[in-house]
Amino acid sequence: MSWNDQIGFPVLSVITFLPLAGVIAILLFGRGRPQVYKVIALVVTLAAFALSVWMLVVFKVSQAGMQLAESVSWIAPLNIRYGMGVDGIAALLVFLTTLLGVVVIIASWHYVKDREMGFFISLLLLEVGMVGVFCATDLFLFYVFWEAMLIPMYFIIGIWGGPRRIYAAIKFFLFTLIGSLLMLLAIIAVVYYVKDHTGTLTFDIQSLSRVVYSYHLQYWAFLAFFVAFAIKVPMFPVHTWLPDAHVEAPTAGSVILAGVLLKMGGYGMLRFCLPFFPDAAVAFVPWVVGLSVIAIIYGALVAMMQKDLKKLVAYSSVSHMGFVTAGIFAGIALVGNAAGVEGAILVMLSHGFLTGALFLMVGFLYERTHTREIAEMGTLGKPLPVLAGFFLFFSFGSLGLPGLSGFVGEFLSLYGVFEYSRWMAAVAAIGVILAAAYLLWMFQRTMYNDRGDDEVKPSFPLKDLGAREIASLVPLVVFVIWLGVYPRTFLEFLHVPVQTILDRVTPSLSDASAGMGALAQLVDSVRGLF
Amino acid sequence: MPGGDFHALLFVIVAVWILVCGLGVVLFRRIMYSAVAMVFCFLGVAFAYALLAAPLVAVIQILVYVGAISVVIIFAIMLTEVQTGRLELFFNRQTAVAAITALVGAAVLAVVSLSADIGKVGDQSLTPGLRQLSRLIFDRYVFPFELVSLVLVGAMVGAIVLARREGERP
Amino acid sequence: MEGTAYLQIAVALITLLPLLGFIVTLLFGKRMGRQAHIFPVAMVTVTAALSIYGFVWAFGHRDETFVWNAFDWITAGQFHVPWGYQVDTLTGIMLLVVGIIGCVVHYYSIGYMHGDEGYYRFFAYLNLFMFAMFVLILADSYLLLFLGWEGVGLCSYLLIAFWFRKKSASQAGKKAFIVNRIGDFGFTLAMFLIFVVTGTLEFTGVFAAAEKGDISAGITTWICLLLLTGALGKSAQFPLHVWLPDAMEGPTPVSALIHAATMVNAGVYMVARSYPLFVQSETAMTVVMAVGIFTAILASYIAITQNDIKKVIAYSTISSLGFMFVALGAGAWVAGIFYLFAHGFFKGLLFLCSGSVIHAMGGEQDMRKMGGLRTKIPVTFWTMLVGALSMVGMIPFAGFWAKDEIVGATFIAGEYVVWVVAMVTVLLTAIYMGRLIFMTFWGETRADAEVQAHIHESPPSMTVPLVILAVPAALLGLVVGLPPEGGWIHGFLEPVFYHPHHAEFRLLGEGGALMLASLLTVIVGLLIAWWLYVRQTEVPARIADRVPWAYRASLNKVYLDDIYAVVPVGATLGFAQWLWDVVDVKVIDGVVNGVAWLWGRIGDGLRPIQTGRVQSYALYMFGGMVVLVAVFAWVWGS
Amino acid sequence: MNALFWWLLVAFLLFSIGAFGVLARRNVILVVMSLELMLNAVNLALVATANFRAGAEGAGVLFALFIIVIAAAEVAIGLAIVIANYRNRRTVQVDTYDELKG
Repeated sequence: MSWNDQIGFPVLSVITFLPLAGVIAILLFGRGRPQVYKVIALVVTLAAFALSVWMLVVFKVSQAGMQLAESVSWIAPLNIRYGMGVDGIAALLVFLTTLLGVVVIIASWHYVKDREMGFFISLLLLEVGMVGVFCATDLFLFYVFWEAMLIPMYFIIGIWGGPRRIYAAIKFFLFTLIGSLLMLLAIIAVVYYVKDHTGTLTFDIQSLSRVVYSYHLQYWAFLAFFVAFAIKVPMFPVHTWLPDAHVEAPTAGSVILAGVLLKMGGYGMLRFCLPFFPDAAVAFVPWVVGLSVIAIIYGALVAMMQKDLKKLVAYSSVSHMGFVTAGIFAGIALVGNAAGVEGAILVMLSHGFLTGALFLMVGFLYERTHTREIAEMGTLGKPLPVLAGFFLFFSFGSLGLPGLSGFVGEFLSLYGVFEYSRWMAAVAAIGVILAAAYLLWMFQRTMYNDRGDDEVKPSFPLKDLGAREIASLVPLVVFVIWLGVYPRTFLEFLHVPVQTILDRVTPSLSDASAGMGALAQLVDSVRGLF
Repeated sequence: MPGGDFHALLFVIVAVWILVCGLGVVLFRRIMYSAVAMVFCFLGVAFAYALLAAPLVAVIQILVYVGAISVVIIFAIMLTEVQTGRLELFFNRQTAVAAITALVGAAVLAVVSLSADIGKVGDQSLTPGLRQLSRLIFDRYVFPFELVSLVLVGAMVGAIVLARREGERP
Repeated sequence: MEGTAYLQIAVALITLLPLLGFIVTLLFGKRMGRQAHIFPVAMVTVTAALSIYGFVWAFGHRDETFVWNAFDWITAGQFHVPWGYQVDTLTGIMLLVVGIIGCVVHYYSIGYMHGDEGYYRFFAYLNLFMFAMFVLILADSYLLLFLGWEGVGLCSYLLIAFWFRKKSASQAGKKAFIVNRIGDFGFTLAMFLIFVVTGTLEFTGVFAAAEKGDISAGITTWICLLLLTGALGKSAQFPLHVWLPDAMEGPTPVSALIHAATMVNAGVYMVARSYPLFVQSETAMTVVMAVGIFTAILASYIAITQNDIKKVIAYSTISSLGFMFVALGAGAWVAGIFYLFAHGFFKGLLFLCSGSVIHAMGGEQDMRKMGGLRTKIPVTFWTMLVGALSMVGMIPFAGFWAKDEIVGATFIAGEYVVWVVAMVTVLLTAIYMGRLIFMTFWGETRADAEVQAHIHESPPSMTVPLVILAVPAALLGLVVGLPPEGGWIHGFLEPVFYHPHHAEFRLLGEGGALMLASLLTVIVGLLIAWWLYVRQTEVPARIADRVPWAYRASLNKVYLDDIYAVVPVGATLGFAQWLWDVVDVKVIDGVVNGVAWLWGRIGDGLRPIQTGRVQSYALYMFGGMVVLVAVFAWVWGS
Repeated sequence: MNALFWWLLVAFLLFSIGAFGVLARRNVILVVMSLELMLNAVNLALVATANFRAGAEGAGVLFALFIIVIAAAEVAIGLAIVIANYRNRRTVQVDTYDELKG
């Protein structure tokens, strides 16, 4: 047994399982007492958030490798360990998760009417799974958390969702499961490859990522991992689960889905696809960046055409997450192009804040108007000035206004793409124009007037944002500005881990066959399976 | 054929006996005939145990199978209807497939047991004596033994619960 | 740097105070009600004083460049950009323009926006604008400049769509931002390219690299053209000028501050700032000049038939900005900035005057319903006359000196075609500005009786700013621009544009002749306007009848809005609709649901196997077991 | 071709006969009886192997004993189910029990 030596206290496990303790407390004391279980949920998530902030404080940004590590033998015969630990990337994502955890608890205080306690329990369980995914340093443990997190999300969509919730929930579940299945296959293959070649059976991600895998294994295993994460991101053309899931999910579900779950795709690519299979990753760069650029433009164009506010934001996520994958893979395509990778991670963070916030706004609007149809809104800026103000703020953050969080990440990741391919960057930059177009058009059609007559009279009673709702938005506002004006706080966490990844990939740059060669290698690799 | 001619002859007799009776069980139309064939089959197996130098098992075979199980089965037959009629009433539609599968199964097992390396095989009997068996049961296998007794108790309770009529007091 | 501590504090405060004003007003403005303007106006007044201090510093240290990196902004891998400020003489001029006009417009707005329900919101936005504009001009790197650049775009959006309950206003705001975004696309790529080749985005580093010749000619041209794309958007040059006329939907102080005096100059400022890059690319300079002159004549042509008083001034702004680009393209950098300087005052003045006119007319903007206002609103009339004369380039007003240098520069540079077009533009400018003045202030009042009864001069909070602005609009040229080609401003800006364009001005020579020609053109134009709109008022209609196509093309802004609605906008929307309807719903989701359907069918096909009879399941099990045993025996068997 | 093989062959054949009965007969009691044949076949194989193979230390015989005990329990439960079911349906035909049909 070895708790981490940094602070002598298993802070990561505590952050991860605090919500679980909250669930137990709710089951013990909260039955039939809404105030009690809501307060428990709030306290628990706040505590987890406070701990994650503390974790960032004690984190040593200049130190490589996993920090605050814990490792306990778990399934001894297979040498599976309960291993927790974070590097800078994971630390930031844990922070994002716990922050959004608090936000959604506050935001859904009065949201659900039916089986409310179950809803809060699901939210807490979801947080356990999400934090666990980011903290796990054991591949098996990672997989367990990865799958465990699906279940509460499935329930959140399937029980508390909209009219087509069952379709959406199953679609979400199946898409993710197909990815997980491929990933499981690849995990087994990787572990057994290592066992065969080094004689040690281990699931430790750090040790596995130092092994040099054969080309044959790399190509198909890379693809298996990549597909799993690409579905999560989601990349074009496996994105169609996302809009359905978002539209049907309750507000809190959408916030978590967009804010955290999508990030797991990017995180997984950084943690597995690149360090495990550097040759394959480098070889697939043109394909991945190409698809990402398509996703940026495609997502933006399709978002423009949406009539449902939530679908619009969902497709905007497809567009924004395109910057993540483009930045990551363009970043590894050249020596010393860390800006792309770091930018991609910043996009993940900023997208978590911004899109989370946008979904909250849509939820608040829905609570007032009982519709998400854009056509049924208009001139809502008049009766709802505060809501409109926040909406405007987050919209501009999302379209990449410099000084707010969206800009820094997108600029850096675009810059990374530019170093890799100027034409692709030029095409991707069109996405930034389109982002302005669809977001401002959306804003005009909801908050401003686009009908021609003087004022659209809303047929529903409207009450501007209350203190609780503002409280759920203010932390996001703070971090959006912080990330935009002083991104250094966050970037500092990224330099070392990103460099570690790049150092791992760099040797592959010379001897990989990119482009069409990658496909040939892949075919070869799959054939090698049989 | 090891073990001398006497054994070989006995083996053939016992083998034929067991198989013929077994066939009788599955082929007779009258279920009572099947039951009788089954009793004889069990007896044949008991002889086989005796030949294999496992007298304890042979005794218990006769006690449990011939003495207890057969009786229970015959009771069950008598409690339910006795059928007569055409062949289709006795054999279902997958009979042919079942027969082929069963034969193939036997063939596969035979081939496997022929080709498999099952360790050192001696001609002489290696079956342990009663004393040794007792030691095994009450020493190394005492836990499974106790478990089995638990299962038996459970089965008895279960059988009573299942077989009693609704509202009947046990 | 010794002795720059005060400047450092001043620069920090110049950007922070308006930001503070914005935040405070946004949070508490609603509660302050009618008093909401006090805090933001106070902030801007202090800021204006500080920016004058900044100018004075530059005045005293014209050979120095003050650079202050406040903190590391972005450091990611190889990419590094600080948050840094820079002050030199060019910045000094800009500080003066933005500080003074911003301050004046704030005071003017107190009266103009009186009684508006978004009173506090208006001042908050104006403060935010001041913040962004100051960041833009003080930035020491392209990226920080871009932050201010987009920031002013945001404020422009907010202020154009200030009356968002009007569809036209919300539409115009959106249009302005998106069109600007198209320009920013170029700007972003230019920054990438600059960083790739020089490894920095700070002006000093980039320009040093450019001076040393580290950037190849082809790349320089690309960088310049991409930067120019950005400038075209912000400074409303063809083909991205279409947002500016629509931007007149905003309140008039906004038009004066943002869409005449400051923000629209940002493009010119940026090109001038990038002077070391542009001088190295002949192609880029030619394109700058071509775009400028084309925009100038196009806008003048459109302005001639517009009836909305603000639209006329808006087109005149586009035309003026075109002149600035001509100056930059012709290498007359100082003349361009000089014109920017003067233009800020007289165009701001014109807009504020038009606001005063509109105020007096009870919100009416159509010049066909005005007339005869000369005596009714005398202060507005006289100040507007000063502004208009400055605009058309009448001696000795500020506009004359600046514009004359530009027109002369084209001739001296040997661009005779450009010079001819510029002269035509000058003529047209004189005609339409004359038309504006005559239609508004001369003749009989054409307004409704009810409106007429209420015509009144604006309150002092509005007229005093007019008078204040009228002074530089009239005298600036005499102070800084005399003698031509050798005025104070040339000496002041020379350290920035260190390849000075040395044109010797001789009154009795080429320079004098050109000056006389342009002056005559102006006078002729004004006389034509007087003849058409005061004496023979039926003639314009006759001309329109004679050449209906020319008239209608001008009235409809050369149909550009209609073309844009079809080609980029319509095509994009159509394509997007196709992507959504066909690709996303039918193809991609179709495949997904198709796979699901297929499995459903397979399941249906396999249903008969599930007979529900135990024995069939047992048979599958047994058969499966046999097969497995056989397979294992075969695989692992000897 | 040693003695063990022949004994095993008998066991396999008996097993197949039992399997055939389980798979093909319609009377549920006969199915139970056939199951008993299969169990006997297994026992036979176990005892035979224990007899001839070295190193088993009597485990085979012991397992046979355990199986006999379990078989007794199984028959008791199985027939109880059969009787209970017969009371409800008045039939012992296995293929009428098809509620699980998909």
